[in-house]
Amino acid sequence: MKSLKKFALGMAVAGLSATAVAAENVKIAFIDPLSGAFAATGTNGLHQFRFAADELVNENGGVLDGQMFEMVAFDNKTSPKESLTQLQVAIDQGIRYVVQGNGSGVAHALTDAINKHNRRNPDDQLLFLNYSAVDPALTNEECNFWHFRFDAHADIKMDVLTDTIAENEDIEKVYIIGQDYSFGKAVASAAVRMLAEKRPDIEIVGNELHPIGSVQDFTPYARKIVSSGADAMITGNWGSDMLGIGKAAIENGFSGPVYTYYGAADGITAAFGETGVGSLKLVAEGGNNPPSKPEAQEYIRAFKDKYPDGNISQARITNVIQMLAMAIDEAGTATDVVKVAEALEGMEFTDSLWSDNPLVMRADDHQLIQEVHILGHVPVEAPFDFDNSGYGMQYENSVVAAGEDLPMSCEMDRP
Amino acid sequence: MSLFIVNILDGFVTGLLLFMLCSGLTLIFSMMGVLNFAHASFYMLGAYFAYQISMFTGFWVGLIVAPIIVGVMGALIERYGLRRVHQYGHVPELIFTFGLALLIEEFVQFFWGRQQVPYNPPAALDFTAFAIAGNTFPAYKVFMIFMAIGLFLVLLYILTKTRIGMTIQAALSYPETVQNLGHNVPMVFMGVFGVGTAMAGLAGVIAGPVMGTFPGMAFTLGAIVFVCIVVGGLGSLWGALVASLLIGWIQTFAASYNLRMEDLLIWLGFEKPMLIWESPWQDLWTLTLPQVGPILPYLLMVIVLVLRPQGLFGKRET
Amino acid sequence: MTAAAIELRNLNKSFGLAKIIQDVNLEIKKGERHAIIGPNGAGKSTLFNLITGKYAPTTGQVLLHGQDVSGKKPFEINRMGLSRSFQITNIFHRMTVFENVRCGLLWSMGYKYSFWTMVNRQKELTRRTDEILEQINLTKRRDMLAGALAYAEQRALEIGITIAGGADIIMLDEPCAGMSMSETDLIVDLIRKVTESKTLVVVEHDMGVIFDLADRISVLVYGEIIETDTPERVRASKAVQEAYLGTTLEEAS
Amino acid sequence: MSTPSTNPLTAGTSRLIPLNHALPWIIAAVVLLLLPVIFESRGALTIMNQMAITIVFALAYNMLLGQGGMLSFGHAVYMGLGGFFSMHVLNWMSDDPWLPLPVLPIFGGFFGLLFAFLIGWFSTRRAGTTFAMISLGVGQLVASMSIIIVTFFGGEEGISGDRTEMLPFFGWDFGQQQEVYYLTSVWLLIAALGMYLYSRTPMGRLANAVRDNEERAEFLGYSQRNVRWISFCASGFFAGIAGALFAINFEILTGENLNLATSGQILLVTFLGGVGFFIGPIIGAIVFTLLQTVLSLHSEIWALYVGILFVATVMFFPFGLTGLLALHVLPWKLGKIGYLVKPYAKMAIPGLVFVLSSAAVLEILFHARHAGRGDNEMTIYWWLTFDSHSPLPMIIGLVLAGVSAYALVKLVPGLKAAWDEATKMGEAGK
Repeated sequence: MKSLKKFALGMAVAGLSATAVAAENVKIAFIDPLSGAFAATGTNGLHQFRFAADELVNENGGVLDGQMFEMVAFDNKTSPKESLTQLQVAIDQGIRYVVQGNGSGVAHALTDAINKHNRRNPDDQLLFLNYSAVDPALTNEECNFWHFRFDAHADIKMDVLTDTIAENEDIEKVYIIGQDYSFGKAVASAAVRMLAEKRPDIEIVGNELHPIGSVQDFTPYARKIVSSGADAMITGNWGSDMLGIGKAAIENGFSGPVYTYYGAADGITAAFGETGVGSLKLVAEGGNNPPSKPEAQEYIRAFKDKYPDGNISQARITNVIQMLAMAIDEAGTATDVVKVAEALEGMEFTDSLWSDNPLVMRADDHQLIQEVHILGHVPVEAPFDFDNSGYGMQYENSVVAAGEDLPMSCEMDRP
Repeated sequence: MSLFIVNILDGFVTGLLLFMLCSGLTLIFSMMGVLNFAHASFYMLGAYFAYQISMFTGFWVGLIVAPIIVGVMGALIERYGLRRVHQYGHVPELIFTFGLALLIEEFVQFFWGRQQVPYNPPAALDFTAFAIAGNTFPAYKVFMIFMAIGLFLVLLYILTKTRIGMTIQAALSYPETVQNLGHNVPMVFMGVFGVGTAMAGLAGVIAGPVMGTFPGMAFTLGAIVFVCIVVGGLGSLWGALVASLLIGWIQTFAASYNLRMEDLLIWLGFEKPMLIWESPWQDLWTLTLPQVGPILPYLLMVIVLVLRPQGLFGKRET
Repeated sequence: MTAAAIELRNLNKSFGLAKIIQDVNLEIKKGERHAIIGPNGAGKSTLFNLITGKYAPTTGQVLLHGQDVSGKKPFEINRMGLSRSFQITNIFHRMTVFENVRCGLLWSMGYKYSFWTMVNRQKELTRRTDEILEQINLTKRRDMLAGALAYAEQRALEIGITIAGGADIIMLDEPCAGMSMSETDLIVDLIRKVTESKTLVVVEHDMGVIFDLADRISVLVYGEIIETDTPERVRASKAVQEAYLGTTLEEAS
Repeated sequence: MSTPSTNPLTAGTSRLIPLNHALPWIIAAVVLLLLPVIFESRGALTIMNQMAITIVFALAYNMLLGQGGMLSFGHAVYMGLGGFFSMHVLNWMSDDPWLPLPVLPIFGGFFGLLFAFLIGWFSTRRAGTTFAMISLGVGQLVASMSIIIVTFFGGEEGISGDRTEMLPFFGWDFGQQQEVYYLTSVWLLIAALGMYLYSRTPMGRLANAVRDNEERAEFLGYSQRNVRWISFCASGFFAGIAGALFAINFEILTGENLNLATSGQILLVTFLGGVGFFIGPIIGAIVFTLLQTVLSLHSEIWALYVGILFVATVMFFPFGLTGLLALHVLPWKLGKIGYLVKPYAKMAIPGLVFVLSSAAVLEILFHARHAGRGDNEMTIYWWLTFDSHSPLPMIIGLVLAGVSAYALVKLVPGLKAAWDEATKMGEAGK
């Protein structure tokens, strides 16, 4: 009955509500896949952003004198070309902030395009808040003033990962496997370099790349890994490649830890289920399942109420939203992005949800320095599990201010 | 050596799976002259239907019911879609099946979402059949081998021992005789399309749990199936069998053996540049066999088509 | 002494084990109208296809104006001045009648694979095309799609395309197949008109047409030529009568 | 496959618009000149540029499919390679530029031509299925190369460049979208005119001849293989120009430009527009780009709609959207187009209701399946808000769709009668 009323009401008040709010909002363009193969990840990210913006900023009165954060979604279909088209549409709408995370290829295209755009159009510049693309180059060789990264990049994660391996005396042989593209290669070369530094006695019994997204059956790879006698494997794979290599290895007799970059949530936790317990490890920033702070538990409960099929899998999203809000307040403007960027540079921020240690947006390269963990795949009770599967990720090892002392090669031009 | 044996077995499983698709595709092509671009999409539908059914009734019911549903869908699509397009010629038919493949993928995403669904082997088969030097061989794969061989035998029986089978066989060798079948030709077409797609569906049901059930599964396999029947020779069932096994092994062995271009180049007397990542030839030097594994079938297809357009065992020119 | 228009030397063609053409020797002089007859399955079409380059001979040679053309591609043979028609109408269905004929003219007028000249601007090309349309009585149908023509008109168009290029050897494969009596007469007149002073080789079932048209006739039976002579003598030949299904030619026609 | 007479792919180039006069071209130029005055936002300019690029690519593709009868599943290769090479030329010149940016597409064209020449050498030997399969294989090979050969293709992030680093062209450095729009438009006109004129040359006509009947062409002195090869090269050339325009517009090329999806998409675009007509691909490109950019803003399942539209086109209108328009040329010429107005008007409302309600049913179903529990409320058509989980909206949608479908079916005989009347000719042929 209630729905019938709503339906009738909807038909009657033709669209009055939609137009009224817009004017004062701080609009943030979310450019990520909402259709196509990675739509699930993108959609979940969007939900996390919307929730974070509402819960952490808008509920508390917004920024400046009551301006609200408004997430505007743009579907880039994981295509660099579409991303650039959508970027133009976003600029038309007067949007000053762009968030994106899925795919370093897209991130490269966006950071390059935004850099060019800001140089060519000093009147409507914008900032790129990268929440997930982890190619180290983005804050090194290809860094620019307009780009800020909130996730730990691949080398930082590898630093933590190799620390963990180095501490484990049982591991003598390591197998590295990844997708054949820049990120897979970056992971492999960082692993080799850092292991050689930290544990020269460890033997790399395999280091290989497989074609991205086109291997149907990972069994032959799993056979090689098992035959090599490896005690641990490292993989930067994501999506179906992650699932494929992980499941194949475990099912065909591999019993050591499988260290991954993307071995959780987005259907992967559910698909591993019991198989992954004791083997599957993840290197990531952010929260434990369940998180220790009651605020965070409350936050997750509220999120799951709203999006029962979703996951709070990218804790950094709340950092993006909160740090942006702080920077805008500090700069006293949401339209002059140079000022906002300057406020973000070097910002110290203590997160109320996931970690007690302060996060620092390093001014030199716009890389967020934060705590990074190694997590293990274990049974977890709802609602703190991933994919409603009864499994989740729990801390096994943590490194504060991870990667702070890694070399960096960013030479930033400032306006 | 033990790894070699395991690889032979793994490649055999892949090859048989490919053949389950290829045989249906070949039948359809031989009878109707249609290269069904959407064949692998029916394979995907088989996996998804079986997953959906297995949620309610368990794996075994899905094994039987899902291929039937897929076959009925295939027959209906032939009746109300393909037959209509048939009058315009073969190229529009090919384009129709291409569109169908796109549409089925969209429909699967529409109903089941974009993530991989947790479709798993039945508990009864979730154990290790045997192990060779630490490499375990799951019982489920043994089951797959028996299923594929069983299907092959049934097919062989129908083709050689039944009247309709012999007519179909005649049509395989002499396509022009199809018109003189003396049967209800439209019914035969519908039947062949239905059976062919049902076989693809069955392949999907048994492959879904090991290869993963996700919207991209049709796309990654579909092109390879095409390669198999083109390489084997359009219209040749034996060719399809040989090509399927060949490609199954090529893919398995290419992934298993880390032959490196570096070794080959050094053997040929070239000197590896000191700073390999600054050399313009870096990609050549660092190339390995697993990297190129998945494109080997395409390379094979192009070479075969250039040298022998009728395929390895084919008698018909396309 | 000029070389014969077409000369076949010990020509053989086998498909697998089946020998379709066996040791055929034949000379067709310039300007001659030559007919090839024979019962169904005698290999007439195969012989045609061997001469025009659709098939390559298994052994033996085909000479055109004294030049060996065995194994050459159809288009190469065509460029040497030989043009053929087909038993089953073989035209460009989705192009206009005018364009069909024009396609037949392009190579002979030296356009080759040109992609820099506008065909519609070529006055001489258009004039010659219209001339041929006039000859084959299809001027009225000039801008219709060829596929929409009546059957007899398609046959006429087929001949028009064949002769358009001005080849001096014309080979027609059953030009009158499937036509009524009156239509046949028209086509025969047309053939006579357009092959004036050219070498003509024709395969035909209609014996009336053959005896009307040909200077000489070759009789092909089971892949062998058993007789080549003038119509009168072929008609009288015992061997031919026996081979030709044991009937007399009058009956067969 | 020589004589399927109703084959839409072998349809003659009908003169829907008399392109052999200057007028349509002048109108096109004026429209292109004025468009940015009406649509001045960056987004609109970007979409128009994208449209222009797709038009050039689709026209080039139709040189194969429509005019040459060759079905390619890998034509993105030539556009992509043309684009990659253009980008390398751009980067190579950026230190010491000696050419202005508008010249770049010529490079793209020649690289597209070069690869079409090399690959065409073996792929055009046969037509039909063999050609289609080789194009698929080559397409996959080249797409995979783009990931393996990082030095040239730049791996996942592709290669990018800065178009403003070429020599300024009459004071324009092409930093602004509008400048790029005009560059793209001029090239669109040049390429379209070039392809149109090409179709009027002996080669263009021979491509048709070989498409209709390769054997016959062979007996007229033409090597069918050479005809296909040259058509293929020409198509590669124009595809390469499209690639260079892409490079200029987006300043980045990635593996995406080479992959099978892009190749399949251009097939879809071309077929949707209508392969038998010169302007078919143009219409296809405009409609598809609008669907892709505008529809995708409003619906998550836009690709499903495109798929349905495509399959329906293949089934019911094998001559594409342009073919649908072309059907009306005859009544128009006969002066009887008025006969159709009434039945069309009668069908308009049920037709619209049917499309909207079926789409609504799909949207509701999708929303109910994929939105979370807390997210029951959905809005369609900008103002219709309701609970997607309650059965009522769904039932209303289904009923509306059913009733309107029934009405449409009932109206068909009337349309058919009117159609027969409108196309009835006098005793003389046209």
